[in-house]
Amino acid sequence: MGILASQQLTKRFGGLIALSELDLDVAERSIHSIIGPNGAGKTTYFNCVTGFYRAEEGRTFFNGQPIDTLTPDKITQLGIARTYQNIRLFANMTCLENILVGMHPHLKSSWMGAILRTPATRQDEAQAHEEAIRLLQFVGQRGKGDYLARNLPYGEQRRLEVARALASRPKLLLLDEPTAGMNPRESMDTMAFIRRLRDELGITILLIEHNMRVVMGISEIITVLDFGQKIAEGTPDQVRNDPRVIEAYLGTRRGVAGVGA
Amino acid sequence: MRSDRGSWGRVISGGLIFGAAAVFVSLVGMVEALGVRVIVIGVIDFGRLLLLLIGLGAGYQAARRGGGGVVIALLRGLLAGAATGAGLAALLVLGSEVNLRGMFINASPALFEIISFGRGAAGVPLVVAAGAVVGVLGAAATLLPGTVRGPLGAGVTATIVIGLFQELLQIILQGEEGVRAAIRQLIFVPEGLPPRGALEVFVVVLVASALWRSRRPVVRGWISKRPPRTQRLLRLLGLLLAVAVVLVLPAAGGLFVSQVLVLVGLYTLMGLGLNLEVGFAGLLDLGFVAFFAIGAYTVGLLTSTGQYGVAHWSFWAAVPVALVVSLIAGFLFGLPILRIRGDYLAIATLGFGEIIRLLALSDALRPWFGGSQGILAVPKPNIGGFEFSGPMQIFYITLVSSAFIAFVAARLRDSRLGRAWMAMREDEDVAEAMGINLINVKLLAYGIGGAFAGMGGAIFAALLGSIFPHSFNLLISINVLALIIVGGMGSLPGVVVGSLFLVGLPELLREFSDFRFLVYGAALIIMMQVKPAGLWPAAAVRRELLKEEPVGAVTEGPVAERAEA
Amino acid sequence: MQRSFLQRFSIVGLYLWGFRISVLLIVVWGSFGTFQAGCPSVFTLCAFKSRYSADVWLDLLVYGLSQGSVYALIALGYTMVYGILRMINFAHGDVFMAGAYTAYYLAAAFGRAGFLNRHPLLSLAAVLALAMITAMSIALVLERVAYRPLRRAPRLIPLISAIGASFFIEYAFRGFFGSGFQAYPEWQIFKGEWAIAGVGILRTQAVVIVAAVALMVVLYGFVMRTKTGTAMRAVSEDLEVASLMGIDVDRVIVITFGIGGAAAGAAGVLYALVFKQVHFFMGFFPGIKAFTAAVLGGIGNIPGAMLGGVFLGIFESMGPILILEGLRVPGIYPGGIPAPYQLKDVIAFTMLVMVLIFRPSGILGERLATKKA
Amino acid sequence: MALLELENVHVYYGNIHALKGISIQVEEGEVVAMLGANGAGKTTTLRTISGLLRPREGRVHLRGESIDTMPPHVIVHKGVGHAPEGRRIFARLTVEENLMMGAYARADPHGIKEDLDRVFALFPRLKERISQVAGTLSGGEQQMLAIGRALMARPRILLLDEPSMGLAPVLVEQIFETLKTINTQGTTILLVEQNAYMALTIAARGYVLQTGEIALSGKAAELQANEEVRRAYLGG
Repeated sequence: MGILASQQLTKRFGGLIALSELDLDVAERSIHSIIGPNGAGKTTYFNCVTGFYRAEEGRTFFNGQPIDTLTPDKITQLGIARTYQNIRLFANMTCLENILVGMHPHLKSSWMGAILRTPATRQDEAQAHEEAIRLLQFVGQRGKGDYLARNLPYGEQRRLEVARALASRPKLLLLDEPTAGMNPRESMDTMAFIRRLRDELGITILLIEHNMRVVMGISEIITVLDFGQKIAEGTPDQVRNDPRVIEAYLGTRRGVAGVGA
Repeated sequence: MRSDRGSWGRVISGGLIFGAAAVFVSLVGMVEALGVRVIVIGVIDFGRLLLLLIGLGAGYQAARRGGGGVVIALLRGLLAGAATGAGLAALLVLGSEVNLRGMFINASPALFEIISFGRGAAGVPLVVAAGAVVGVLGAAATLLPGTVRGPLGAGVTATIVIGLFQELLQIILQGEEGVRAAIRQLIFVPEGLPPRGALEVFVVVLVASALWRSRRPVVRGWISKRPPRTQRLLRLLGLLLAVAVVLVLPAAGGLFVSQVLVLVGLYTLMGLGLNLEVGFAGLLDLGFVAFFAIGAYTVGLLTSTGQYGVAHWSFWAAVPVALVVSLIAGFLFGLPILRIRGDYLAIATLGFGEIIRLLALSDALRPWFGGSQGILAVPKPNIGGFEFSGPMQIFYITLVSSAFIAFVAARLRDSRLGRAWMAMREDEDVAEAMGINLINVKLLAYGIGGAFAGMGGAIFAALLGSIFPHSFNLLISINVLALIIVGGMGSLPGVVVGSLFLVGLPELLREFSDFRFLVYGAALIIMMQVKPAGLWPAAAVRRELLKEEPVGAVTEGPVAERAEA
Repeated sequence: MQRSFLQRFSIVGLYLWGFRISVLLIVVWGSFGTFQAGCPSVFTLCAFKSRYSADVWLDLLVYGLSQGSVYALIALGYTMVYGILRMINFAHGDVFMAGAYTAYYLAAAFGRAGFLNRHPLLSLAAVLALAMITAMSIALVLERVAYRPLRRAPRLIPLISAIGASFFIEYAFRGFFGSGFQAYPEWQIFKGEWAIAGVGILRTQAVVIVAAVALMVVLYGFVMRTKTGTAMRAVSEDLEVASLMGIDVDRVIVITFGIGGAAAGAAGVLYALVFKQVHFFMGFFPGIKAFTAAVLGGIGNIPGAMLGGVFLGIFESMGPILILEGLRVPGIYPGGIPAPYQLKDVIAFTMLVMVLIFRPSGILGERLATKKA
Repeated sequence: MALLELENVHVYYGNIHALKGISIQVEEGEVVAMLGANGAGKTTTLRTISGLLRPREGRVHLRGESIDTMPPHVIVHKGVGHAPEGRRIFARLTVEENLMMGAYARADPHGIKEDLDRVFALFPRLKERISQVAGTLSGGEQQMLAIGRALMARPRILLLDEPSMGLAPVLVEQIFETLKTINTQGTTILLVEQNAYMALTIAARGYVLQTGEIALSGKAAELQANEEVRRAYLGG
């Protein structure tokens, strides 16, 4: 079993089955992608892993520990962090504050300590600021600490979101369409950045992505979802040539027109 | 581009709207009632000033819209002013034909006397002409360059303010000799502000303002060139000066001013508490007065020497208990409503607040809380024989506790907890995904916010010496909410500014308390459209306002969209 | 969004259960005590032989119904506006007051002229019409001046504006017409009781119920059956897509405010029929109650608002006696809680809070609570 | 004169430059496809055409008339129908009410009746469910309703945003067949699609968007054969 493992995960919304008996295993220190058409259940899976949704059936383990009954804050504290498809930064907070919020779980200061500004609190805060500034540099936003998040350009918002996720010192990072809205050059930079995360920080990466060039270029393993089911899994080459993937993801012309819905 | 005719039509309809406003303030009784306060003796009173300002506004507005040369602009002002006058003239005609007084209690002969310059229905042409003249003046104001208009406006405003508060200022400047008396005698006569004094004030402020305008960059430049230590020293000096002024205020201003200041202080305390809930943590709370009540009742019950007192403690012993009780009340209050969001939260908290008040008021709990008769004989606080007997003394308790609580709030804001609150305010789901335990953080917001208000309640009990459930109605919660929004959500200085504007100012104009909420309501509506970020926006917002385009301009986009929502 | 963190947190869950159970206990204990008062033994229940006869209960029921139908009419305006704009029109209660207050002058004039009793129904219709028109106009001005410019602002902003508008309307009326109570003229034919199916019912209350029900039927028909009504429902579901259908959203919003205002104006007159006086502050508490009713029924849901209003009215009128009066606690309240009617608002607000906590979607509501929240 | 013409359109979300000078032409009777990754600006383009967004720069012309300052409901009157992404049917209204809302701007009862029949001919399933509350329809039926509803305004041009999203392949086939029929009956179509192959089989021409700019445009067959397109969608 890898760092993250889901077994027979099923999630329904009313009558709609968003995930259907999904088995997924993510190996430690791998870069693993989930692809599939819109509505295939990819983001739903992220929401289940991070505790935002609760699956009706099945289990999910992180480092061997079951996490499907934990609240999102507990799951984050265990070492899973994520970004969002449509960027969800704290818009009216500064970049630095966004990152500091990300550090919340491993800061210790209590509210009493904050009022009295005890030496421990002061030290804690000073270290946090230092680390936050380092993280900003890491994502290439040195000196932007005082900007409100909502005023950053699109690409920088994406990177700030990653920095915020890194601030919780995750072992597993879930990236939801990290290159959406980026041009090829920016996408390439992002790919390199994701590789650095894995190589330098040893973080396992699970990502959802539509940009095939990114997916094929970066992934070690690809899982293909369609209608909440896993229809294929393998290396980029295996997946690329899988006829079921081509059918589901790219669409073909089969002579089925006229068959009733 | 619209046709010329359409544009002139708009000038007239704009003028008529101002005319309607003039009719409104007349019928609602403001013109007559405010007429009691003479601003400049023999020249103008507050009521007439109001009508004058409406006329000026009409002209100003008309001239600002649409281009054209000087003559066209003045003509637009003339037309709009005349239309405004025509509105009042219509009221005049109507009032002389029909007995309006059967319905509108303020449609009195005295009102028509004021409007018609004492001529009755025959004054109609005069009213229209006066409107036109005032309109032209308003239009002329738009044509002046900023360097002239600014000081001119400052001069006029200062004259009005000094005239309006002449009584108060005369009290502050009392005495037979010395500097204060000299200033008083220079400006005022015992009855008020004479034309000569008004002119002096106007000229002095005009000149000072013009000088400041031209010298400001020089002064700023000089300061910025000093070494950092000197700069810090200067800032400290300024701060000390401000503190000194605040400290002598009650002594200088007398009982009435002290009373107003204590009220401002109490509202500041509550504002700081609610600001923590709404401004920091984004938890809308319309039942906030409940914590104020809990603080007051705790102190009342613990210290009262009357029927319902249970312990006869001293004020100082009771205050910490009140803080703890309201903190716990905050937790208990917060627990059931953790899951409720948005507007629903506002209504649920409103319900809670009302329940507390109604219970305190009821005969059912009378054996403990005194029902509608309240708790009497709450002793004044004292330290070693010095008794805080009245507002002039209690002011200092209020001041110290406000400063202390503002300090605590500032520390919390800049702490890990403060960031967690703000994250929750921005996006509750993501905040939780950042590892923040929403339950703890929410309960702390309710608890600490409640404790701040409880502090205010404790002082309130000592101030009045008695507690009545009627003091804790919904209007207080709404006032507090309004003041933090007017001040600027999430901004600590904003709370003080807000309570000065929404509590202090109306209290100073107490004799017009009939119109207090009317003006207040209009101010809230206008404020939300003109300056939704508040008079003193929170630091981060203010930085951005200076640097980037205004908040309103950010309309959509992944993050900006949620900022709006 | 599916929220579940609370269900998983046991202390909070425990607290909520405690809350539920204590409320339930009070209700059971209290009503038991009430029914049991005056009975020969502790173990016999003699519901209608106790201190209150069946007639008393029936009176309370009818009173509750009339009160509730007024709430329901006001609640319509809240629920429709909330459905479309997701904002609490805090000034709606004052629109209600404005209708009643303005119509007072017409009714008083009719009374002086004797028209009131010569043509009672005609005069009532005229008074209602004037109230509806005034209230509608005020609602429209309100929308234009205080709300429309804030359509895109963060949610708190229109709420504050609404609070400001509420003050403004109240104190404008106070300034115009004075701060005293004005006695509403009485229609002779509405005095006394009508015997309906052998039971005496106060005529004013019957008139109120009939008029309110008739108005609600008309409104409901308008919203469900007409093209404009369907457009209103469409806009409340998805404002943006509605505009893609060619619906002029601004116009629909104006119509919504107009209808809500008219209903509130009519409710104002009916309220004045029962309480026989008007006052500039009379809109405040009925306004909040009506909002409670709207939430109770499921906000955004028109039949829900009606149901919620009626439910709240009945609960308020019967609750104090049914639940509180019998709340005998040995040593503290041997004869039950004193003056239970003082606590009728506590019952209403407790109900509001309970609904918000345990069923935020209301009786008939769908999952609107989380939509856009 | 083109039916629809976008001329150097720039759109911003706050500080974010979402469309960086898009120029598109759609001729009367055509099917034109717009392709591109998530976030490339396809939906933004459609929303700009139908008036939900305002361009900060540039023009949108419908039959030569500038429509970029008109509110959405007026643009519908001018003949633009828009079936938005994610269907967004009125879930609490019935199927019939949904369709009638589509025809809201019209006042010709006969024409409306005609179009209702036409929609039912295209989607017989909707006729079966005419008085059912729309929220209870299946995903495919909801998509049919969304398209049918847009058709009820009898638009000159129909903007379709991802009609195949979340639908089973069989249904996708069927929807695309219907789109072809709609087009042959005389409605111009501007189609945003992720399913590039499907889209290019019914489209005459296509535009490929990338980060708010048009990266490629041309005949459908050319695009289909284009190595860039293949790589973008197949990662090949």
